[in-house]
Amino acid sequence: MTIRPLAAAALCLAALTACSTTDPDAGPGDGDGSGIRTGNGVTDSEIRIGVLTDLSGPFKAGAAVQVQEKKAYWAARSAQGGICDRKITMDVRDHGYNPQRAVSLYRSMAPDVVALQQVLGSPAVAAVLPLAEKDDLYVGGMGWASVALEYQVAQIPGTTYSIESANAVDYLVDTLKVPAGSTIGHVYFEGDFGGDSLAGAEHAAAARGLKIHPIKITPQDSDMSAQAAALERAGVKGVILGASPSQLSSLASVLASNGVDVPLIGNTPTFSPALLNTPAREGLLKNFYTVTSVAPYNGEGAAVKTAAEMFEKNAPDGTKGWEVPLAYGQSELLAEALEKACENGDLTPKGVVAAMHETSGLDTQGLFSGTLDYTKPGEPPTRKVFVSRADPEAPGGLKVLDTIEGPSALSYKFE
Amino acid sequence: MRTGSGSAWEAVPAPGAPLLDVDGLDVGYNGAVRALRGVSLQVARRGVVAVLGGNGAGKTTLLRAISGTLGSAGGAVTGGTIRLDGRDVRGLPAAEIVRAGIAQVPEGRRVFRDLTVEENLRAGGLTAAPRTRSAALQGIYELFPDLAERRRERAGLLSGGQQQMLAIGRGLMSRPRLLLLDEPSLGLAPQLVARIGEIVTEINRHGTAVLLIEQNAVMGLRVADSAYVLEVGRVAASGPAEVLAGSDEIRGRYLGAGAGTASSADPGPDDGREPDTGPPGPAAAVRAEALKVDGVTVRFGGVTALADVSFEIEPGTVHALIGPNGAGKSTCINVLGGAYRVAAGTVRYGDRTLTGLRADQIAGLGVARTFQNISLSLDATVADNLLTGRHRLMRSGVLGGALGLPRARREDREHRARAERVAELLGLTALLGRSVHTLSYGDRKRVELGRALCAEPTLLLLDEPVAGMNPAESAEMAATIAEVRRELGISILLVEHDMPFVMGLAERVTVLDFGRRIADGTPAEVQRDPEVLRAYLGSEAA
Amino acid sequence: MSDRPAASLRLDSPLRLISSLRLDSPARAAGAVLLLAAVAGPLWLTDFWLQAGLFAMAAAVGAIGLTLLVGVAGQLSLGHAFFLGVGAYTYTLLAGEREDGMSGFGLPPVAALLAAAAVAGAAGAAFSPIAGRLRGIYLGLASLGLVFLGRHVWLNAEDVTGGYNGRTVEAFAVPGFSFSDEDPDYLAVLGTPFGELHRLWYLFLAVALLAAYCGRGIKAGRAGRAMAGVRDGETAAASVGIRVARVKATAFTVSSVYAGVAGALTALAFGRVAPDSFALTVSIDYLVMIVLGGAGSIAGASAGAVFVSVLPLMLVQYSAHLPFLSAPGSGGVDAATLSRFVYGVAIVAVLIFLRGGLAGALRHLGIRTARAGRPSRPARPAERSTPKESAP
Amino acid sequence: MSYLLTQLVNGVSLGLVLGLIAVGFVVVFKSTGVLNFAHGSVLLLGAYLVARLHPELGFWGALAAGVAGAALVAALINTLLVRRVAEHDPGVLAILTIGVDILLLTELTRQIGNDVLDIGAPWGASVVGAAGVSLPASRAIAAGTAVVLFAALGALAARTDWGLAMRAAAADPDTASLMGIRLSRTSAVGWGLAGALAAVAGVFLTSYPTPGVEPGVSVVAFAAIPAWVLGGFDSVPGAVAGGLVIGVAQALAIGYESELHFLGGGFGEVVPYAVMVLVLLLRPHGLFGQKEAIRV
Repeated sequence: MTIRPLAAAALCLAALTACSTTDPDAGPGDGDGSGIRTGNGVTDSEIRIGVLTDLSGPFKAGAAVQVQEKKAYWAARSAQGGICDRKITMDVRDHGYNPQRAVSLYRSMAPDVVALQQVLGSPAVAAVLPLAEKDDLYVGGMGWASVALEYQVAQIPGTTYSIESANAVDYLVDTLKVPAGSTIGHVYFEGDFGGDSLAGAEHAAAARGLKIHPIKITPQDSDMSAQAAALERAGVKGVILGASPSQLSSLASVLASNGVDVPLIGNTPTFSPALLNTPAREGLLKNFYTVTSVAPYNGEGAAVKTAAEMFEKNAPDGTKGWEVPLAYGQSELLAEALEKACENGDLTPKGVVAAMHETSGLDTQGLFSGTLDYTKPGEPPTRKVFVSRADPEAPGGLKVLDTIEGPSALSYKFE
Repeated sequence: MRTGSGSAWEAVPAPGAPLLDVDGLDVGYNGAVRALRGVSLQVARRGVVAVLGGNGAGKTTLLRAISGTLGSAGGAVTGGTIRLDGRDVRGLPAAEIVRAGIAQVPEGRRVFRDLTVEENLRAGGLTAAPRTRSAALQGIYELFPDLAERRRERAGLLSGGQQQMLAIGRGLMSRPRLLLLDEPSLGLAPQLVARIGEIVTEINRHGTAVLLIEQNAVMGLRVADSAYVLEVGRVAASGPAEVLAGSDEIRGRYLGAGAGTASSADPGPDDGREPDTGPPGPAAAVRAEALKVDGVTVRFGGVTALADVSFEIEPGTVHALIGPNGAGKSTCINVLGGAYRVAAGTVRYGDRTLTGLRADQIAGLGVARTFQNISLSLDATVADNLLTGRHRLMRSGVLGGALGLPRARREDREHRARAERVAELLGLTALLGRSVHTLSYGDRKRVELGRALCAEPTLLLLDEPVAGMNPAESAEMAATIAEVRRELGISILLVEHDMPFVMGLAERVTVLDFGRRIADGTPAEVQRDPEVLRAYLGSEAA
Repeated sequence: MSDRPAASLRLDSPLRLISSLRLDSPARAAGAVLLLAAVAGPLWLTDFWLQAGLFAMAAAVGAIGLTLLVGVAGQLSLGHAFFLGVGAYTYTLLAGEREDGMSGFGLPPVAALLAAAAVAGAAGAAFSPIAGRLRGIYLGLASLGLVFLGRHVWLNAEDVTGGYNGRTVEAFAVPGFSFSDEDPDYLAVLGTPFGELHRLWYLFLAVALLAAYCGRGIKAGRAGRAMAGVRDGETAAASVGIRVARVKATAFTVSSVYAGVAGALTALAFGRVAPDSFALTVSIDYLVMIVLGGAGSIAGASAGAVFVSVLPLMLVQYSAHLPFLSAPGSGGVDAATLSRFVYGVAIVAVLIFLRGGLAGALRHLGIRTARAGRPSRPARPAERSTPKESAP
Repeated sequence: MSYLLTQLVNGVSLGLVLGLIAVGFVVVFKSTGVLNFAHGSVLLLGAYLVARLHPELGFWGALAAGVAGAALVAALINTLLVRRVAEHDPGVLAILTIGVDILLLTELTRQIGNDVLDIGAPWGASVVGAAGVSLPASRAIAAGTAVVLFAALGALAARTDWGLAMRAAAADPDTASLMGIRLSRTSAVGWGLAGALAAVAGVFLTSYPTPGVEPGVSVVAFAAIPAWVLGGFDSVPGAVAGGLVIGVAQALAIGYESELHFLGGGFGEVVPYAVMVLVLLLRPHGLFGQKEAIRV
């Protein structure tokens, strides 16, 4: 039995002598013939980007649409000569809304990609962003929660939920004429989507002299009867919903059935065109609005039309929703950053992040509201949102009414 | 299975053939224990057959095998045939056997307590054709007017006797050709036992054959035409009821009288040891203290299981507690061990009061016990089971074991050595590394005794230590117990049915019947006591 | 070697072999090889496998704890996730700094890890009076309530837990050495740079080996025999002086200590704590781990933990190489779906076809519920399995 | 006042639907001693069949097919799997049903895909109202259906041979088999009945005001577990009462969340479990359960 400890000791000794604490690679990275520095995920002919998404969990429907559109975008882009003379390939992994799996998959992807075009699902985002920050790896398409602003590597596609909700309050007061002193309801998911949405609404309500009646729910709650009754009792003059289509469907139909005729404004992820085929249709057509920083499928801009054409060509039977312009827009944002990184001669992950932060005054041809400015850390690139209404005629079920940037949206402070 | 064109024809029984023909039946439990070995038995058409035997003899197993309910108890028929009217019914599911014409009235009545009397009866008649049911029901009510009166009441509210009537009536509802009765007189007062006997005769008069299992030999033999005596899974004797009733053997078996003629009292010359059943030798100083049971009463719900029972165990003696089934013996041992609470009375051991203490606290005072139905860790080894017995004598905790601290290791070694000495005393040394579920029944009984001894008790409570053992095993166990007592100087309380075993071993005997103490004294005194004779053999015997 | 029926499941795992130093020499050799492979793991495994290995080792620690409770002591618990969560949040709170409106004590991580074990153990001990009163399925369902109540607290105590999205976890460190990418900022062994994952690997390996060693010791020692005694018959256990209520409390406490450590390790491997990591499905996953491996077996629990944590990752990672899989989102059987199928089939198949092994180890769970009339494996012709009644 | 009444009525109707599910747990538990974790996915299966088949068969035809399909699958789970497990230990059986649940739910999730399927119920989104209280018609019908089903169940159990056999088998399976009652049949009937009730509950749980059939519906069955526990595991009336307690408590907790804010946001979700733990502490065998007889 004495052999074992001896062997162990020898092994330890061997391991210790094999240790080194000085980094031989601490110098600058590799360059190629053209003078462009490259790192993970970039070869002479290929730029590899990652998508870490949820294709088997609760968000698989919208996620699949986005993956299809992105694939089409990058295929087209590569066919046109690519970026920096390189083709772009996309590595898609499915974490199934399991954050631990997302972390493991991140570990397997991170060494092989120059950027993560998308990380979907807020628990996965919360888990992956700190790792990406440490690795200086670009992350896009992580939803619109304000928490993303804390990370240098994150490029938020539009404004935040809090700004959306603040604009929603402004819209209720200025356009829909909800009088000061009224109460408005706010039904929201636990977590940073709902929490961020509530924060913006509370700020705006205080600024505009309204009271908020908050109701927290979980994604499993699909029967909003009790919540609707509570809103009715509170005498709300409007409702903001930071949830998903299931809850919108139930809430809109119950409110309509009970004769509660007040506007219902949802954050971006709240609406799905399929809802117009459910019993909620009447209520939605009458009272539903949505505030989004990405254009709906039926948006006016030239790029939105391109996005829609591309989608219909590649997926004729696909669900036409706001995910299509979003996926296209995110691809445009990343392409912009990659192009700039190429110009800067630094196509390493770190270089892409730096290039992304040089983007300002970007006009996305109607994909996102307003011009985008990513130069100010901790601030969203815009505070403008689209306001749309449910419309059975419009492809995607939404028709843009207006683009607004309300006073309380402008005065909202990020901490 | 058709073996040839003639088999179907052969299946038609000859007119004089028995209704039930059991031939060479072997039954095992859980693949290990053999409960019946080559049992053959016939019930004639319209016959009444009694099967007699002690606990563990295999009587209920025999009924389970016939009625197809062995499976739920973990048993299986491993050999032999069971034919009803020439048709092989072995291996059929219970529900099909009922449809073939055999109904069983289970031991302990097992009425559906939450169903009404009439619902119980209807449940019994579910297999009968709907149009015959009301006639059958009427017939039952005529046979048992008590039940007719209480037909809307929940069965759980009936008295024990009425429940037995209900169980029999329920069995008759399917209009069986053969009725299996499992200890119908169990726990019933003598006049009720007599009534049950009349009912069996009455049922038989209507054309139903009856197979009756009884410990109450007198009752069994009175109503039966013929009888079989089972002993450790074998038929030990059989013949016409009158012949058996007249034999000394039956008397000897049940009261320990004339032990010389009773086969089970033969100590088996092959075991090489003279069973020493005499008074304790000078080997060990007596370490035990006196146990005083004083006016103990135990109630379950409304039923009084023990009523004002008192007795004393002198330090260092073997004391036996006997009585028919349902007399309250096990209840009593469970009170002493702390498993049951008393409604009144006290139990004192030395100067400590046991009543009110938890079982583990009682164990801590040096009282150890075994169980009627063996309760061991089946997956663990014999050595580990024995070591479990030393729990109270060991000190190391979770941390010591987890980290393998030297003190815990040393303690483990020391106590393992002690457990090995106990194993040696009981002849278990070769089995120490085996897991218990591979052991035979007799070995398991010895392991359980070993576990109790490992706790180093000064008072040992043994709940039927030889139930189900054959005479040789039984004698060996007697020798072991005597040796234990002599070597360790402890008191032993025995609960047993095997009369010769008790009479040869105990210095003093307490007899219970219906929860009351009916006799207390030396074996010789008790054997002559008319109350005891009546309790065991019924009123006529005294 | 015992002569148990061959049907019993024997899943040999590194830990089993390593911890069974008294096995015969081929097994010892195999164990040594596995141990060496594990020790050398960071030299040849990619980040993905290191990460998966960390989750698996953390799960193994928790599964060993649960198998002591469920398999050895026979107490069904659906609340393991709760105790994992207690450990994870305790570590995070104590080791974390006060920042961003979050509470934190900034304690040394070693102290925080020990405190995580202690606090989780205390939570287990606090629950044990309830456990002492309930048995079988009642106990399982009461502990299921614990998971939901815990989740509610974690969602709402936002300044401690970070609410729904949780909070980041302070890296583990001992004085002078951090199990992260810093301090030393660069470390290489045999030319392989050792970052956070590599360093944590050794921490986790050490803790998992210690957990297995202690688990074996507990199971084989006086405490383990008492637990098994309680599982196999409370009355018989009490009759040899075992305090049944105390043994149950001990089992709950020990299992919770394991869960606390496992929770803290999971948090370290994950880099975050969030309520979703301690949901009911996690409790169920842990039960599945110990059932697949064979309840009551330390090695089985470890093997089950590896299977349950690595299988889905592996299928997702290598789905592209499996020709029968369709792309995610296309409606066919994708990798995530396949891993659920494999998982479900594994559970059903093990329980139905490996009767002697797994079911056998579980058969003394002690769940003798309201169906008291049902006979439970009498070891002998049940001459008197029914309660005796006296004439009134 | 009418607000309170609205919430109470809501709670009662939800509670009755939970009762349908909880009764399924009771029947399975009584007939086979199994804690059936696959109950939720059987419920989803029933609702899924109705949603898929109603365009072709019409709602009532689809309902019949859905109820029959759920009953059949539940009975098959028992016959093909549960009865094959040699060791009739409740813990082993519960884990087996977890495996079955995973398989069934995974396949249903795959089948449902990205859609939310409309259940196609004829009562649609209409609302009934009286005395200032309005209630979705589906909930009113659900409550009525549940009451009728409970009454029918009671009558069947009390008056028919079939009910008698079920009750006898539940009370004492060994003795029941001595009466010629086929346990394989009573247990299959028990599971089938539970599946049928779950399918009915599933239809109501996916009717307006919820959007339709989606995989998450199976989780609702978990909320019925506290109802079952409250009712004491083996009592059908207890399960119904437990469902009502849970339904009303949950509706009130959601309805008065702003007043109950000190309990934390989203307390409505945990109310069933909080009530369950509380009751188990005070009455370890539920509100209606009988104390288990512990015999040596």
